[in-house]
This record gives sequence, C-alpha cells and structure tokens, in this order.
Amino acid sequence: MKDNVLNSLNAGLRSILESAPEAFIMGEDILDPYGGAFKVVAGLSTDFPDRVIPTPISEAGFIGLATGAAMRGMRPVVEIMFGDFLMLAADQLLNHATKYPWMYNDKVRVPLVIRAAMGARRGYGPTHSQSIEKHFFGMPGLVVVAPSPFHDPGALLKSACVEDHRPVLFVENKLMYARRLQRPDADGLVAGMNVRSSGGRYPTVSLSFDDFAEADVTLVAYGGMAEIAVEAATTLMMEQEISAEVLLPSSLNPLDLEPLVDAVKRSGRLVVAEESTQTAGFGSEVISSVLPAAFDRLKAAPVRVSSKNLPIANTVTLESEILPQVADIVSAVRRIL
Amino acid sequence: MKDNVLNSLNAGLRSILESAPEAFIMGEDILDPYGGAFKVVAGLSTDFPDRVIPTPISEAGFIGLATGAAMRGMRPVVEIMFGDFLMLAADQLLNHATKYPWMYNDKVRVPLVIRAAMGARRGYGPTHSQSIEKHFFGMPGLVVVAPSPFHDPGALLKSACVEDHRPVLFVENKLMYARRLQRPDADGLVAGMNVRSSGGRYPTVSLSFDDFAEADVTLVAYGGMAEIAVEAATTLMMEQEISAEVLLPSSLNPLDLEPLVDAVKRSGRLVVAEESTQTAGFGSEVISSVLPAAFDRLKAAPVRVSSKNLPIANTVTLESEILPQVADIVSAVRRIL
Amino acid sequence: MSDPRQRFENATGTIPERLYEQMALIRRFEVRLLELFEEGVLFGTTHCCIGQEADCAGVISHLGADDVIFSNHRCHGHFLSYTDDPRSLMAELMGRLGGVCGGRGGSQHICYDNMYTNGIQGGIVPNAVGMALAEKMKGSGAIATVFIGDGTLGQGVVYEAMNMASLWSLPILIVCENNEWAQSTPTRLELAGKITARAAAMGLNTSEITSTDGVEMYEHFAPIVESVRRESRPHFALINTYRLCHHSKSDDKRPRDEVEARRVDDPIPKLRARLDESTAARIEEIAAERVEDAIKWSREQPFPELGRHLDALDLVDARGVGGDSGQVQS
Amino acid sequence: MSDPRQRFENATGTIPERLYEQMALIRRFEVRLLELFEEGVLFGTTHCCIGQEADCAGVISHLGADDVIFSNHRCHGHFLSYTDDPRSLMAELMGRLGGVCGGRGGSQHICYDNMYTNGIQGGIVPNAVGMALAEKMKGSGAIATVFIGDGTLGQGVVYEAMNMASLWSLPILIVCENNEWAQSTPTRLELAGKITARAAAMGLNTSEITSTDGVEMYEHFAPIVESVRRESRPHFALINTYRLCHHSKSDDKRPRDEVEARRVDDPIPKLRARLDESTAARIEEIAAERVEDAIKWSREQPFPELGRHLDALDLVDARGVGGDSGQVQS
Ligand SMILES: Cc1ncc(C[n+]2csc(CCOP(=O)(O)OP(=O)(O)O)c2C)c(N)n1
Ligand SMILES: Cc1ncc(C[n+]2csc(CCOP(=O)(O)OP(=O)(O)O)c2C)c(N)n1
Ligand SMILES: [Mg+2]
Ligand SMILES: [Mg+2]
Repeated sequence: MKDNVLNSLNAGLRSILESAPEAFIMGEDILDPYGGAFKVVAGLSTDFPDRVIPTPISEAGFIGLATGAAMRGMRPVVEIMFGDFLMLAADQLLNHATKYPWMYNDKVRVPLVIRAAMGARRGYGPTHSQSIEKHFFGMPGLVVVAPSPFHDPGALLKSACVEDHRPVLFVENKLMYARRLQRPDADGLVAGMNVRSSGGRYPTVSLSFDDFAEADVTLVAYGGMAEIAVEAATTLMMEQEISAEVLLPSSLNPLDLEPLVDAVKRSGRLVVAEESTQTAGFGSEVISSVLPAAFDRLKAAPVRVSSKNLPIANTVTLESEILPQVADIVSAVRRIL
Repeated sequence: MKDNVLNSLNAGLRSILESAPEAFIMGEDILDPYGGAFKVVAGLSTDFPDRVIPTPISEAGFIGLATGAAMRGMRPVVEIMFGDFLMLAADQLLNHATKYPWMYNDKVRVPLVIRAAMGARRGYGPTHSQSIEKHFFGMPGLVVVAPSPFHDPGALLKSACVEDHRPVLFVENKLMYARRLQRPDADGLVAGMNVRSSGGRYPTVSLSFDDFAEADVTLVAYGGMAEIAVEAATTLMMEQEISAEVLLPSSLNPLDLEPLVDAVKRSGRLVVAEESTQTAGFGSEVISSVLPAAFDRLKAAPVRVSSKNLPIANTVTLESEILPQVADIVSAVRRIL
Repeated sequence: MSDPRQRFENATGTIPERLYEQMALIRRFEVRLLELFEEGVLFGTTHCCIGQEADCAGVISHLGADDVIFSNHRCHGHFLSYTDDPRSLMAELMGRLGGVCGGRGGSQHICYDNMYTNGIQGGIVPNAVGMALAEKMKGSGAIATVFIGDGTLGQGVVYEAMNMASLWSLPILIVCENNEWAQSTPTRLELAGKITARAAAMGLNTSEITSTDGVEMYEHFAPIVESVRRESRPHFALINTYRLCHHSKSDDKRPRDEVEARRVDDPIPKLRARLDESTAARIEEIAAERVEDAIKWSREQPFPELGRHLDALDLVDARGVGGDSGQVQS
Repeated sequence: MSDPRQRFENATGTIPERLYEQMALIRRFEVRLLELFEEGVLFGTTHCCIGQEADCAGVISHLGADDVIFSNHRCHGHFLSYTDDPRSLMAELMGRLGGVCGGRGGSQHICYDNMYTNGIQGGIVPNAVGMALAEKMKGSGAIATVFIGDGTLGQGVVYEAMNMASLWSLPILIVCENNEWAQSTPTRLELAGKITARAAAMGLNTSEITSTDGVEMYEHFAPIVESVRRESRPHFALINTYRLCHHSKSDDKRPRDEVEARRVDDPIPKLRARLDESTAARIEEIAAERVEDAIKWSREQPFPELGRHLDALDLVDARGVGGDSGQVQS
C-alpha cells in the first residue's frame, strides 16, 4: 500500500467503521468490486457489507437521509462522487442539517460527514472539476475541513466523524489522491522545510525554510493548492532567496486564526492561494479576518491567487490557463515585495 | 399608489411585460387575487393572463424550466417566494444556467432573472429570514443585483430583464418592500445628504453630508442595510460630527470597484455592513477587492458588520440580537477612528 | 418521553371521546392563537390546521414512545396530539424562553422528544426516511411518520426519498394531507396525474381515505401503522380533507362559497355529534381551560436572550449538553 | 441548421441501410475513440454508447430542423445522428479549437444548432421541458426531446419537470434508455417500483420497447414523435437496452458472463443482418473513412487559448456576438 492520500483516507474510513458502531457509509457506486469512483471506499463493502450503503443518484435525497439518521444517533459518512454535485444538496445543508441543532435549542446534534471530491487538472471539464466549497462557507453550524498531503488525511477524517458533533463538509482534492503523504524526513524536514503544527482537531501546518522567526511573505493555501504553494515557496527561495512561510490550514470554516495572524504579523505580507474562483472565497475570508489583528504590521496589500472567473474548460490548454499555477503564486509574491 | 419599493417593482414588472414580448413571469402563488406572497406581482396575472405562470412548489424544477426557456429566446422572470428556498435550485444555477453560455463557446445566452425575497426582521424564523445571496457570489457568469430605496428598484429590475443577457439574481429585501423610495428633495438632498450615482446599468449611489471631497469613514451597504447605514451615518454626524460617506452598490457581483476604491482612498477607513452572516460574504469581498488599490491610503483595518453566526431566531429578542443594527455600525466606526 | 398511544389507551371514556379531547384542544388552541395574532402578541406568521384535526388525532394516537414524527409548517395539531403539552407550544409561539425551543424555532421549527418539524417543503421527507433507516439499523422497532401536504408533492426530493424508502424497505409512514390547496394554489394547478399512483409507482404501499371524521380516521390508520411496523415497509397514506382556515394568519383569497360549502365537513361538530352533549361540553371546557392556562403561563415567561451561544459552531464545545450521541433529549 | 429527419428522408437506400449508415458511424467513431484514449491523445474521460446505437438513430431520425434535443453524458451517438458531423465532435474530444465548443465543453458539454448536452444527471430534464415551453409559447410547432438513463431517475428534479410538463401540456419527449446499469450500480439497487408507472402517475403518455433493433426502434418512435407534436402532450418513452462497453473509458467491473451473454443483442450485427453483405461493407468503409478523416482533421487543429473571455461575466459586453435573443447560433 502506497503511503498516499488515497490510502490514508481509505484506512481512516476503515478505522471509523471498526471503532464507531454507529458509523456507516453512503454514496453512489461505492460497492466492491468498483469501490467508488476514486476508490476511496474500496474494500469496505466487502468487509462491512451492512454498513456500506450504495445509493441511487439522489444527492439531495441521501444527504437528507443521512441527516435524519445522524439526528437519531448514527454517524453517517456520505461520499459525493464529484464535489460539483454537492449543490444538489445545498438546501439540505443550509436549511436542514446545519439548522436543526441551534434552531431546536440544542436538543439535537447532527454528526454528519460529507466527503466530496473537488478540484480540476484532470480534464474532466466544466461540471466535474470545480472547487465549490467556498459556497458553503458561512452557513452557521457547518464545518468545512480539507486535508492535504502535509496533514494526516485519514486521521482528520476520523476526527470529523468520530469526535465532531457538527455537520462537516470534508473536501478532498481529487488530484491529491495519488500524492504521497509528506512526512518529516530523518532531519525532521518536510519538502526541505521546517514544519510545525498548531495541533487540535483540525491543525494548521506551517512550513518554513527558516526557523519561523521571520519571513518575507506568508503564503496560505489548502487542499490541492498546498503542494503548489510549497513549490512556489521553493522557487522563491531558490531563485531569489525570498523566504516564504507556508501555512496550510485544514479547517477552512471556521478559520484557525491564531497561526495566520501570528505569521502575517511576522512577515507583513500575505498571499492566499485557492483553486476556486476568487469572489467571496477562502482568500477573501482569510484576508478580511486577519486584517483587524495584523493591520499595523502589514507592509503591502494582501493578494489573492485563484482561478479565473470562468467555468473550467475541458481541454488542457484552457484548463491550465484558467487554474492557478505555481508561477501565479510566485509572481503574486514578487508583486508585493 | 404609494411611492414605495413594492410599487416600484410592480410597475417595473408591468413595464417589462408591456415592452418585451419574450418576457414572462413564473413562480409560486403569483396569480390574482392572491398576487404573490409579498404582492410584488399583484395585478399582472389579470392583465397578462398567459404570461404569468403559477408553478407547483418545485424551485429547482421551475428555475430549470426558466433556464431552458431563456436559452430558446424567452426572458423569464422567476419569483422565489422566500429567498431561503433558492438553495433548492443552487445546482440549476451553478451547473446549468450560469455554465451554458461560456461552456458552449458563447453559442447561447441565458437571459434569466430570479427575484428572491431575502431578509429578516419580520419574525419569520430560521428558514424564512435569511440573506443567502452571498452563497451565490463568485459563480462564474452570475450577476447578483440588489436594489435599495435609494435606487429605482423597478428600473433596475427592468434593466436586468430586458438589457442583460446573463442570468441575474435579483435580491429583494422583504422589509424594504414597504419603504418609501428615497428621492432627492427640493434641495437635491436625500435623507439630508448630498447624493450622486455612478451611473451605468446597476449604479452605485453615494451619499455624503459634505461635498464628497473627504470623509472620516466610508460606509458600504446594500439592500435592506442601506437605510440602516444611512441612519448610522446620521447618528455619527449628529452625535459626534463624524462624517461618513455612504456607498450603496446595486451590483453585488461583480462589484463596481471604482466608486468604492475612490471613496476609501479619500477616507482611509472602511466599514462594510451586510445582513447576512460574516464569513466569505459581501464584506469580505469588498474589503479584499478594495485593498490592492487603496492600501496605501488606509488609516485603519477595514471592518465588517454582519449578523452573528447563527440561524435567525423566530422570537423578536433573539432576532434583534442576531441581526446587525444601527448601533453596531456606529460602534464599528468608532472603533476604527 | 411522549407516548401518544399509551396516553390514548390509558385515557378513560369512549374512543370518540378520547379523540374529541385531542381535537377540541387543537381547535381551541388555534382559534385562540388567531385571536392573539389580532392582539399583536405573536410574531411572524403561523399556519393553523382548522378543519384537519381528525388527521392529527387519528394518526398519532397509534404511535408509541419510540416512534418518530416529522411534521411541517402546519404542525400545531400534530404537536398537541403527540405531546398533549399546550404550554410549551404556546410559549414558543409567543417567543418565550419557556417555549419548546426557547423561542428560537417558532411556529414551524419545533423539536420535542421524538418529534421534529421544519418549514421547508419536502426536505423533511428524506430526513424522516433517514430516521426510519436509523431506527431499522438500531433495531429499535420504531417507525417514523412524516406529514406532508398535497402541494409538497411538487418537491423532487420527496420522490428521491420514497424511492430509497422502498428500495431499502424502511418503516416509514408518509401521510399526505390533501386539503385541496397549497397556499393560494388549488391542487389542479399544481399536481398532474394521480397522487397515490406516484407512490405506488415507486413500490410503496398506498391507501386513501376521504374523511374528516375522527373515528373513521383512527380506525383507518390502525392497520396501516401496524403493517408499517410489522413489515418494515414504507406506506403512503393519502387523506383527502379540507382546510377551513387561512393558509397562514390572514391571507385567504379562496372563493368564499367554496369554503362555506365545506363547513359541513368540519371535524369538530362531526365528532361532537357522536358524543352526548354534556360530555362534549365538559371536554370543551377542559380544553378551553388548558388553552387559557397555556396562554397565561406563556405570558409570564421571560423573553430569551442570547446566552453562551454566540456562534452556531460553538456546539462542539458544549460537550456537557449531550455526550456523544446525535440525539440530545430535552 | 441540422435537420436529421430531412437528411434521413433525402438519403438513398432502404430504411435499414439509412439507419445502418448512422449506427455504423457511431460505432466506428466510439471504437476509435477508445483506442485514441489508450494512445493518450484524449483528456479526462468519455462515455460511449456501444450497444445503444439503435436508440440514437431510431429516435432522432424523426426530428426536424426546429426540434430541440437535450442529451447527457453519453451523447456521442445522439450527436452524430443529429449532426452527421464527426469532425467537430472529434476535435472537441481532442480539445481543439475546431471542436464544436472550441474545447471548452469536451465530451459531455456540447451545443450544436438545436442540440445541447450536460454532464449533470437529471437537471437537463427541466431545461428541456423549459425549451418545450418556449417553443410552445413561440408557437414554433417544434418539440423537445431529452435523453436520460435509468439511473437518472434517481434525481428528484426529473419528477418536478414531468409534473410541470404534464400540467402545462408541453411538447416534450422524454426518452429513458434503460441499459440496466448506472455506472457500477445495477438497476435493482437504484430503482424501486416500475419505471413507466412513475411517468404515467404524473399524467404523461408512456410507451416501452425492449429492443436493440434499429428498424424496430425507428418504427416504434414514428407515431410517438408524431403524437407529441400533434397533441402537444408530454410522452415518456422507455427503451430497454444494454450497454456493451465500459461506463466511462476503462471502468467495467460488471460480471463478464453477464456482458458476454448480451452480445447477441449487439445492434450492429443485428441490423447488418438485414443488409446485403456488400452494401453493409460499403457503409462500414465510408464510416471508417469519415472517422479517420475526422481524426486526421482534428489532429491538425490548434489547441485553444483564452482569448478575450477572461471572465464569464464579460458576455454582457460582447453585444456583437448575438444581439438580443437568448439563442446565438454558431
Ligand atoms: C421549499 C418551499 N417552497 C415554498 C414554501 C412556501 N410555502 C409554505 S406552505 C406552502 C404551501 C404548502 O402546501 P401543502 O403542501 O399543500 O400544505 P398545506 O399548506 O396545504 O398544509 C408554501 C408554498 C416553503 N415553505 N418551502
Ligand atoms: C448529479 C450527478 N450525480 C452523479 C453523476 C455521476 N454519474 C455520471 S453517469 C452516472 C450513471 C448514470 O446512469 P444512467 O442514468 O443509467 O445512464 P447511463 O450511464 O447508464 O447511460 C453517474 C452516477 C452525475 N454525472 N451527475
Ligand atoms: Mg395543501
Ligand atoms: Mg443506465
């Protein structure tokens, strides 16, 4: 078994089923031998036949069922084959799953996890490549979590399912599935950088070529953009000795503000990279949230790097023009230095 | 007929039906004598019986139908009774109506207008009071427009329907329906302030106690928060001689950046008020968008004023605690002065 | 834990009397509610079930302590049949801290023991089916019942949920109260084809009753509830009835003569005719007293303030409230 | 403007020969497509309709220049029957500027004259019904046809759309190609009850055919298309068929023996048997040539670059492109 994101998630799911009797998995095409469109659930229906429930193509319906089941003591983990389809269940999230706990005066909990495969760069075209998690930010009561190869994706997933009582949208970048986990080498370095983690259930990982004392710029990214941001940091260091500290939150909503503010205070410069389009997204939120505490230390206006404001084209040339690349981050950093 | 927002919209719809033969209206409970839950369409089914189509309770379905009709040369105007229900059609907006034009290589247009009654302060409770337009910001191809009593709501609606070729989400704050239009008095003043407009299809209205040369702070708001922001500006002027310039954009997405940047450059301080919850919303977007051009002139960190991160409670005490009030804007301004 | 079946069995009096106790309470409660609205004591809006009381008592009196109920915007009657607790509902409608959801939910958004309601049409059906799934997985033997209106059949998610309920053979009873109108829209403008055929096409058992008679309704539902429980199969039960009041508060534009003609079907006099006058009068008196008590009690309750809950995401920290299970009982 | 009915009528040869021309072209196109994938010339994924070609030719040959077609992820066959233009499809699949959508859409997201496709299950049905509504309002006399799979019946919006089509008596033909599988899921795990009954319950006319024979299909659909047009009533036509290829590219995990057993239903040899050998061989040769031509032509096309369209909202400024109407023809 390769030490990659896919296998980490698969092992996480297995461990959830083993340890939490109330947990079950629902979604489209998740039975063996097919094992899910991206194989994240492979093998589980064989070993837990009653707890892996294949659904019709009814995203709103089965998220609605999972919500009801969660309110009655179960811990459903739902797979959305392509995250693009999550919009079909947006009302179930906004007006049902996330509403019940507070609206019912804390009488119920909805411990529901929705895993959704987001992201592009595989030529799947306009309806199978989006990163639409931002549209779910700011629904009161919804947690949005995204692992990266720098986190332990399986452990994050297990926390979301077994420890969290709230509905969690768990965003899996599909290009990331095949990526190796980035673990510290013998010197404790990851991708050649020092690493530390904020700890907690959904940690923010920080990477720095220096000792975190200072940096020329703070780069924030998550999910599928994590490795791209690290690559940009490496390029900046190699080519111009610009020291970028990379921050990789795993909780997108709510934001884990402390490490972000701390880093921006040290560097005075902030670049946020995300795969989604720019408007009212992760970057906007990070920037607006960090400002009140870090304003006095800012040396330049924070910058967002994102996709162009277009659907994601099918063909490779357009797709790469539309999506944010290493070079876009590098040049964003240069612009504010 | 009172000179209020409701009648302006009603007249706008009538004028659309009179002037654009391809236009028709669709929605729930829109036939006379009922005339729609908020009476915005009252009288129209009587005068245009074939062009006012009452639908079943199928928000996704009839927005889907309207999309198809728009692609075949019609100009549908859809009413969503309570904006909260719009999430049911989120997939139709993200993956259908807004995708087709660009994805089909500009071969089609989708001139679709969706009117949605958003907003709280009427005791309608958690599922009938939200302002969820922010969840639709940043869908490539979608325009989001919101009138206020300081705009000409009917004219805005007519522009969206007759001149715009793009899908437009038209956000109507329901408390605003009964409000009088704010038109210049004999001295050309509105609410005691000087007024100017950026012009264009979806203008930004600016209000200032001075001559727009400078201001202590720039207050940005839209829709139902417009009058609240103006009231806050008045309080600030009366009580502390703080001069707040109020900017009221009618296009929420895309943002009309020029007047915003211009005002912030003059004042150096920015407060954005919105009725929605804070995360990844209008305020986040305004702040992040204005920063690059106005950073050097900023004297303090921009601030967002919004609802608390909670569902909107039914009872009046909780509802007013949750929602942003005049006093919240006033104290936000004081904090950064 | 509310146990309407047990309560019904324990009650003294004949079956019609027991049903009348519930239905008279519901009617009285809602008539007073509409008056309170005129007085300005209430907020927002509210949907009364005047004319449909037989459905509430006739269905819910068969449900036990473990069974789950999901209701919709028009839920007061279901609530009173289920809980027999007018105080906590009245206080909720008045927005008080003592209300069933502390004033947060209001008329359409209520949770009490195993009963839930929500004000979005349709979405509650998959939620209720998911509850039936959970009960089946847990082996509790409980069934779930969900109430919807005819207009709600416009929502696609209802069909998605019915399909899964049927595929997975879940113990769910879908009660469709067809009152011929959805807000201002008559059924013929919103529904094509045949209602029960829609459910039958997805493999659900179906039944249909046209009645506003409490006793008929109670008898009709006895074997239905029993079979959903025994067979763990979904059942779609259509009730043809009529709404005698406004859709919400004060918005009735239906033809007056149509409404007047249906007053003969009013379930209250209909059932009353089965009782002797003095018993009926006594039941009505008790109902009236209980409603006045609920009003009085509610008026004395304070309005809530936002306490520790300044963010809906705080819930995770409030570990003490309910431990690890999804369900936290009040 | 594509006019498949006219093209079919103008073609020489017998009916089976004309159908075979379309079906052989589709088959050849897709077989080569799968080879090209192996070569790495293509991006992303693609869904072939190998085994279902009779549906494409049998339905679409009845549709005229004004009629509207909406198809889904599995749209190549429908496209070729509609357009007879393999070059622009092949170029699109190769991501070239000369492709039908300039490489933006790819396999599932295509627009050509009055044909549209999208890769989201179900949502295309209300879109197509809305097109039928527009045509009815315009009085064009056109009908709309939408193709869906069995699995797509899981989407609630399909029922919402059928209900409205029926209520408003719209000229829409819904063709459901039941190929017994949805991706890796067999029909019995995703659909309860009876398919045509679902549409009939909403008042649609329905029909059912179990066949992979092009001629049978063509004859079956002649009166259906005619009646949708004449009566302006929605019709739900179920075709029971089988998919002989992967769901997409290379993901077939169905039991091998099940698939092998269905090869006897392969529509290509079945229809070929109705032709004489030399005619069949000639048709196949032409099909092969046309496909090779399309491949060659496509390989020569450049890849697109983002031009003026750097923002999807720019469309409003591009007034020149299409004037005031919603439809902008290519
Ligand atoms: C998704 C959604 N759309 C619209 C509404 C507004 N609305 C509330 S009740 C109602 C009519 C419901 O009719 P029906 O299902 O027949 O129930 P009844 O009111 O007759 O009991 C409507 C349209 C809603 N609450 N939810
Ligand atoms: C809303 C949505 N959910 C899931 C998918 C993924 N998906 C693509 S094709 C398919 C199976 C469709 O089955 P069916 O409708 O029977 O058509 P077939 O592929 O058999 O032609 C699925 C699940 C999708 N495209 N859209
Ligand atoms: Mg009704
Ligand atoms: Mg299929």
